[in-house]
Amino acid sequence: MHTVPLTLLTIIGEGLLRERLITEIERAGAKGYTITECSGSGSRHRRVGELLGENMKLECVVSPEVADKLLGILSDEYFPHFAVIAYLSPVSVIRGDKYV
Amino acid sequence: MHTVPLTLLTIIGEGLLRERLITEIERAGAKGYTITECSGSGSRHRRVGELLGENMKLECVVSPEVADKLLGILSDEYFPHFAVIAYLSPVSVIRGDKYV
Amino acid sequence: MHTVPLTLLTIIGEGLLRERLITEIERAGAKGYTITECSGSGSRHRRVGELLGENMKLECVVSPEVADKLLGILSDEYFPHFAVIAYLSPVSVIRGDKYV
Amino acid sequence: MLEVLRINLCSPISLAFVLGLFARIIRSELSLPRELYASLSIYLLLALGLKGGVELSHASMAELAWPAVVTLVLGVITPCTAYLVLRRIGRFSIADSAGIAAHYGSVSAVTFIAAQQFVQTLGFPAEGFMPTLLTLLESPGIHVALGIGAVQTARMASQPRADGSHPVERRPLKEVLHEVLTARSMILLVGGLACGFVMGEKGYEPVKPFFEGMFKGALTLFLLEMGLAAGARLGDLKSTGLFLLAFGMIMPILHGSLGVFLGHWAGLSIGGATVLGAMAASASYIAAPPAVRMTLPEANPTLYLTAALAITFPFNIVLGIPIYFQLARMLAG
Amino acid sequence: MLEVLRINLCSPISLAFVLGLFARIIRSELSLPRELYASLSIYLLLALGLKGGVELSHASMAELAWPAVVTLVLGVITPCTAYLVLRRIGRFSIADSAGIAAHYGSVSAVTFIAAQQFVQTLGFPAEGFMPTLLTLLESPGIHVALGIGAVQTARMASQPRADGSHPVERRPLKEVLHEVLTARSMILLVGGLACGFVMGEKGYEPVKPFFEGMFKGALTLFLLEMGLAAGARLGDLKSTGLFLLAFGMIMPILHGSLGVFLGHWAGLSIGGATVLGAMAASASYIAAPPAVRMTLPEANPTLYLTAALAITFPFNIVLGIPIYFQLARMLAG
Amino acid sequence: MLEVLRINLCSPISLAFVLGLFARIIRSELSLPRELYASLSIYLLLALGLKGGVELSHASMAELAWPAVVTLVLGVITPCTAYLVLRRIGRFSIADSAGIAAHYGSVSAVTFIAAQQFVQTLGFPAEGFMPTLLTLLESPGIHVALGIGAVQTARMASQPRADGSHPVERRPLKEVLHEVLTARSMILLVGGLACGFVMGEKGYEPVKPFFEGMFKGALTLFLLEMGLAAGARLGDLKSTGLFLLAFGMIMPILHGSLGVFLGHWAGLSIGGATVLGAMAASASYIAAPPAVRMTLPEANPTLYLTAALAITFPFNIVLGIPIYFQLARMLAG
Ligand SMILES: Nc1ncnc2c1ncn2[C@@H]1O[C@H](COP(=O)(O)O)[C@@H](O)[C@H]1O
Ligand SMILES: Nc1ncnc2c1ncn2[C@@H]1O[C@H](COP(=O)(O)O)[C@@H](O)[C@H]1O
Ligand SMILES: Nc1ncnc2c1ncn2[C@@H]1O[C@H](COP(=O)(O)O)[C@@H](O)[C@H]1O
Ligand code: NA
Ligand code: NA
Ligand code: NA
Repeated sequence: MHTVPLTLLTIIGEGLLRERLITEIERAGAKGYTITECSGSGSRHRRVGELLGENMKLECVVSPEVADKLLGILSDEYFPHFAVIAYLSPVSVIRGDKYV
Repeated sequence: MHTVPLTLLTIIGEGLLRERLITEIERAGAKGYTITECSGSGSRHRRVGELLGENMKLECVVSPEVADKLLGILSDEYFPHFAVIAYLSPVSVIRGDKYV
Repeated sequence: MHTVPLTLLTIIGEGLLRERLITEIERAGAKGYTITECSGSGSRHRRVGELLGENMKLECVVSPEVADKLLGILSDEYFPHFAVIAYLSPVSVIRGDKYV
Repeated sequence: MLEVLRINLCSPISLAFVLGLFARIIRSELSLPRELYASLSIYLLLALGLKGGVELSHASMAELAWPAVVTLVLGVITPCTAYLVLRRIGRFSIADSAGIAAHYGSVSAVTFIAAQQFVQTLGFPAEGFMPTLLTLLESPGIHVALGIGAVQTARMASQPRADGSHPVERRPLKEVLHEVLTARSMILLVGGLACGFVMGEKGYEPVKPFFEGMFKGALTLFLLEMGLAAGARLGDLKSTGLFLLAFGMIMPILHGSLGVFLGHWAGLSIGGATVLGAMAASASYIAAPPAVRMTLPEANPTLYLTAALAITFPFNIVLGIPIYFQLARMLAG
Repeated sequence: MLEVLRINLCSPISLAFVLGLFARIIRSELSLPRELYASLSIYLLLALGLKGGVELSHASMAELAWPAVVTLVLGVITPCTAYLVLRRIGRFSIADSAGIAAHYGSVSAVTFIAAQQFVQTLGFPAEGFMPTLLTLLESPGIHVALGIGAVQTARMASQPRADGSHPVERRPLKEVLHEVLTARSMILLVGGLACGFVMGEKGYEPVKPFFEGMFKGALTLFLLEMGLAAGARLGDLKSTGLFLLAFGMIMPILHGSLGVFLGHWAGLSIGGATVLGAMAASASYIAAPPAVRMTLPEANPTLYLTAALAITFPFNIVLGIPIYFQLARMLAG
Repeated sequence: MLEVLRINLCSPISLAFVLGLFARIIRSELSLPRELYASLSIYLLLALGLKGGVELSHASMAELAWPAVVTLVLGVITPCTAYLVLRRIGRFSIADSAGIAAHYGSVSAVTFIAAQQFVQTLGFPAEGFMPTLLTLLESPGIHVALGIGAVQTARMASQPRADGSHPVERRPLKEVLHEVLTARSMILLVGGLACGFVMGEKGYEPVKPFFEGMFKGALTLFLLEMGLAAGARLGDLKSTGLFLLAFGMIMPILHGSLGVFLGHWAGLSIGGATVLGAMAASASYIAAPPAVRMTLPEANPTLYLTAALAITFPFNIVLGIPIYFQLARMLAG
């Protein structure tokens, strides 16, 4: 099949941010997203259990430009105060126009 | 460690398709798969909640050929009617023969 | 944004191994990890349901060296007896020093 | 009638539904864990089956015969009327018409329970074998509607298509049949009936506090979730259009009246006829949606889910059941 | 007093809490499914609301007026005293002080329930309208504290920062208000109150075995989970320091005494004054944490969660409630 | 005997199990949410412990002494007999023999409960301190079997291996011991016993409707899930072979008879001896599987899970318990 290279942006962090992050990525131009519940630990050793909810993983297939814009927003507004990480990985899709 | 490059096929979509998609990927030659429950939104804005179940993410490490075959099947039989997306990413495994 | 290439190590297998695997990856130098519940099937056709718990997916962003060390440990001590797979994928992060 | 309506509106069931609806309307974050919803529905169906089975062990087959026959008749008629109205008057596509019709041909267990509780509160308890009728009505309507959909699409497909596209491959009917017969709700209801029948009054005694004492409370919690789910679909009412809104309220009255008539004719009591009417009037939102989604993927889920859940379900709970009751009372003389 | 303490310690509630604590201390793998925790808390809040609503239908507005007023007064005073103590004496940062104060200004529903059960066991049942007061106390304290935090931070921010960094953008107050008013616990409590009020004694009857008969047992299970959660935070006590430990036990006594006094003054019975005292003394760990986390992300969650859950909650359950009760009894003469 | 069997087969517990089994056999999609399963098992264990603790507060230590001793004896003997039979007669590997033996040396709480309900229904209630014996039997058998496995493997390993491979590194026994002693089921049972003992009849009263009134109903739901789980393993019976099938039915009879004899000898009533027999006969499927999986990863889980869950559990529930009861009655009279 003919595939198109795009970028998968993965954001992992506090579940409370769910609605806010969805708004961010949609505003930045993402056409869809997928959310998975998860748990984890990182440099903040945040253990909050029931009271602040678990972590979530938000994944979206986007163009490199959108991914870059979102990394910027995350790094300015979220990384300083919230337990959040983000990374990019290369993916290939068909129907590439669906995502951009 | 000596690693072998293979392809990770990720399919995200309606949880109802679970059994059907497992059958498809096994028929196409996948030797294993992993399924995660998730939720999400895309171009179809399908919100169905309890009644049709959540989304699922099906991941399988396969040879590039099997991945290509599966993309073809998905694009012919699933993309037109179901809320499903799929993408490929490059992965490295050890014990490469386990997957092909 | 300026990003740094790193490695995402994904380990999928028996949920019972959770604590042991966390210890392994932390000992090997991982600075964080994320765990997701999942189910699946592979060459061992292990179906255990409630009694031995579901599978889990453990993901950690690490340096290539740590990833390699962990693949070695997994392949020596876990692959022979436990239903576990592992693979590496390339990712880009900002704040690269957070992970190494 | 007003007094009956008032009693119905002030019941914990209606109030919990309204609370859920309200919470969604003001965009509250309230939601019940999915597992609680699933657990409650397993509990309610099993409890319904067990109780029904215990009572079935007292019933004579003779009493059951005619009600069972009219129930099956309803299972065949209601999907057809629904299909015709949607296709001819509503001008929906074949797939959408068949998909929605499958929901109205089947039955909503919660509407059934609500009707049962309603007539009981008013002192007109329905026959003990009603849950048996419920199981009879659950699947035929789905198959009839899906069958209509398949046949009609095949007829269309035999004519060459303008755009050259292929219709989706149909799933073998056997597979669909297996799916519906072994569906969660079927196993719990029919299995519960069988278990209740075998254990009888004496075996049931020790589990009664759990399955009967807790029933109405658990139902209240379930209705809260139903209200939340219905509320989440309210926004879709705009896109589904006025015709569907009218359909979702008039069709139940027609089917419900037919059910009451047939029930009365088959010898059911006032309570029994009311409950049968509510069954006929109700639209399934447990068994039908997945069956339709898998078999008729071209049908738009927003249409059938919104009609069944956000229009017909609340209509029946709040207005429909009291109407069918009045009708049954009038018929009884 | 000793006898009262003993009775309190041997209640299923306290014992379940201790068991959970103990399980965490010996590092047991025991944990309740998150969905069970969520389901139990939905059940408890709704049951509390329903019962309170039914009883509210018997109460006269006159009886309720003064207790309502003093409750609102408590909702304004307690976050301020807590903030001042933390900022001036404890020398915590503005964000941390405001964050912790938001928790102490709000109320813990489980502490409320425990107090209610306690006075009932001793034969001094609280007024039936107490759950109404609970809803009044839940949100004002959070807003007052967050407001203080916002104002103080703004004052600081108007002075240029040494490191040139920007303060986090504040969320519009309207958004936060909407969030708190439509929060899960609010909807369930207030909604339950309204439903209970409308359905009255007669409508409540059939669901009573579920919502009232199971209440104490479900509460026991919930306290087990609370013990586990508190136990998981015990390790943080080291890092949060001695001041917070003292704060978490002395503040409740001050707030609790104030609550008892005001309650007595407003005409509440011994039981009612005790429960109002426990409410004032308690720190929220359901409504406050997410509100604070989202609005004041600079506040360290370890501080407020540990104080509310691992210090003040057990303190109130084990020692506080009996103390407030003695005080109420003394006042009553 | 036939009458006893019939009563047992028509109990809600057996019927629910059969329904679950049946649902799996016809490949129904029915499944209980995992969280419901976990919640029910937490509830059942805690309820068992609480009730046992309350009754323990009436018991004299003298009554308890001999039954406790024979229980511990059973905990040492049964894993050894099971190991020997599997290794010598069944020719299983060391790891598989030890792994399966660990399951038969421990005890199934649900089988215990089923036996308790059974003798109660027949009017021969077991002693109130039986849950105490249950906790005594839970872990020793696992350790004995795992110990045998470790020692035997070490002996083999001291001889050089043909293929030069290394045996898996053993986990320190202390770690395993900690795991088993702090396991979920241990905490709930022992913790429940302690809490029940401390709160006594009077403290228990208010939570009785929840922990005792709902018990049998919750158990019924749990057995439905057990039936589903057992049904899912039925297919494995083909691969596990005839020997294991026979083992899974004959071993319980031997261990069960031994349990009844020792119980009778230690002064237990007919009911008590029956329940002790059922405990000895039963195979654990909660505590043992994870312990074995982690400590003896070479042991094939299909073997031990299938034997414990798909063979011995249903055997005991349906046939075993009535047999042990007849035996106890013969001995007593
Ligand atoms: N751009 C995207 N990135 C990540 N997930 C997506 C994206 N678009 C769609 N999805 C997922 O795929 C599902 C079906 O998408 P769609 O067919 O576009 O409605 C959605 O519910 C999402 O879970
Ligand atoms: N080819 C594969 N692709 C994705 N996941 C796999 C694959 N093979 C195995 N798995 C996962 O790894 C687990 C253990 O695999 P195995 O050891 O092959 O039984 C399975 O239960 C799956 O969740
Ligand atoms: N190196 C890592 N690999 C994978 N996930 C991580 C890593 N570091 C952090 N995380 C995830 O990101 C969340 C927030 O991380 P942190 O901000 O470092 O506390 C953690 O709870 C983990 O779920
Ligand atoms: Na119908
Ligand atoms: Na307070
Ligand atoms: Na045993």
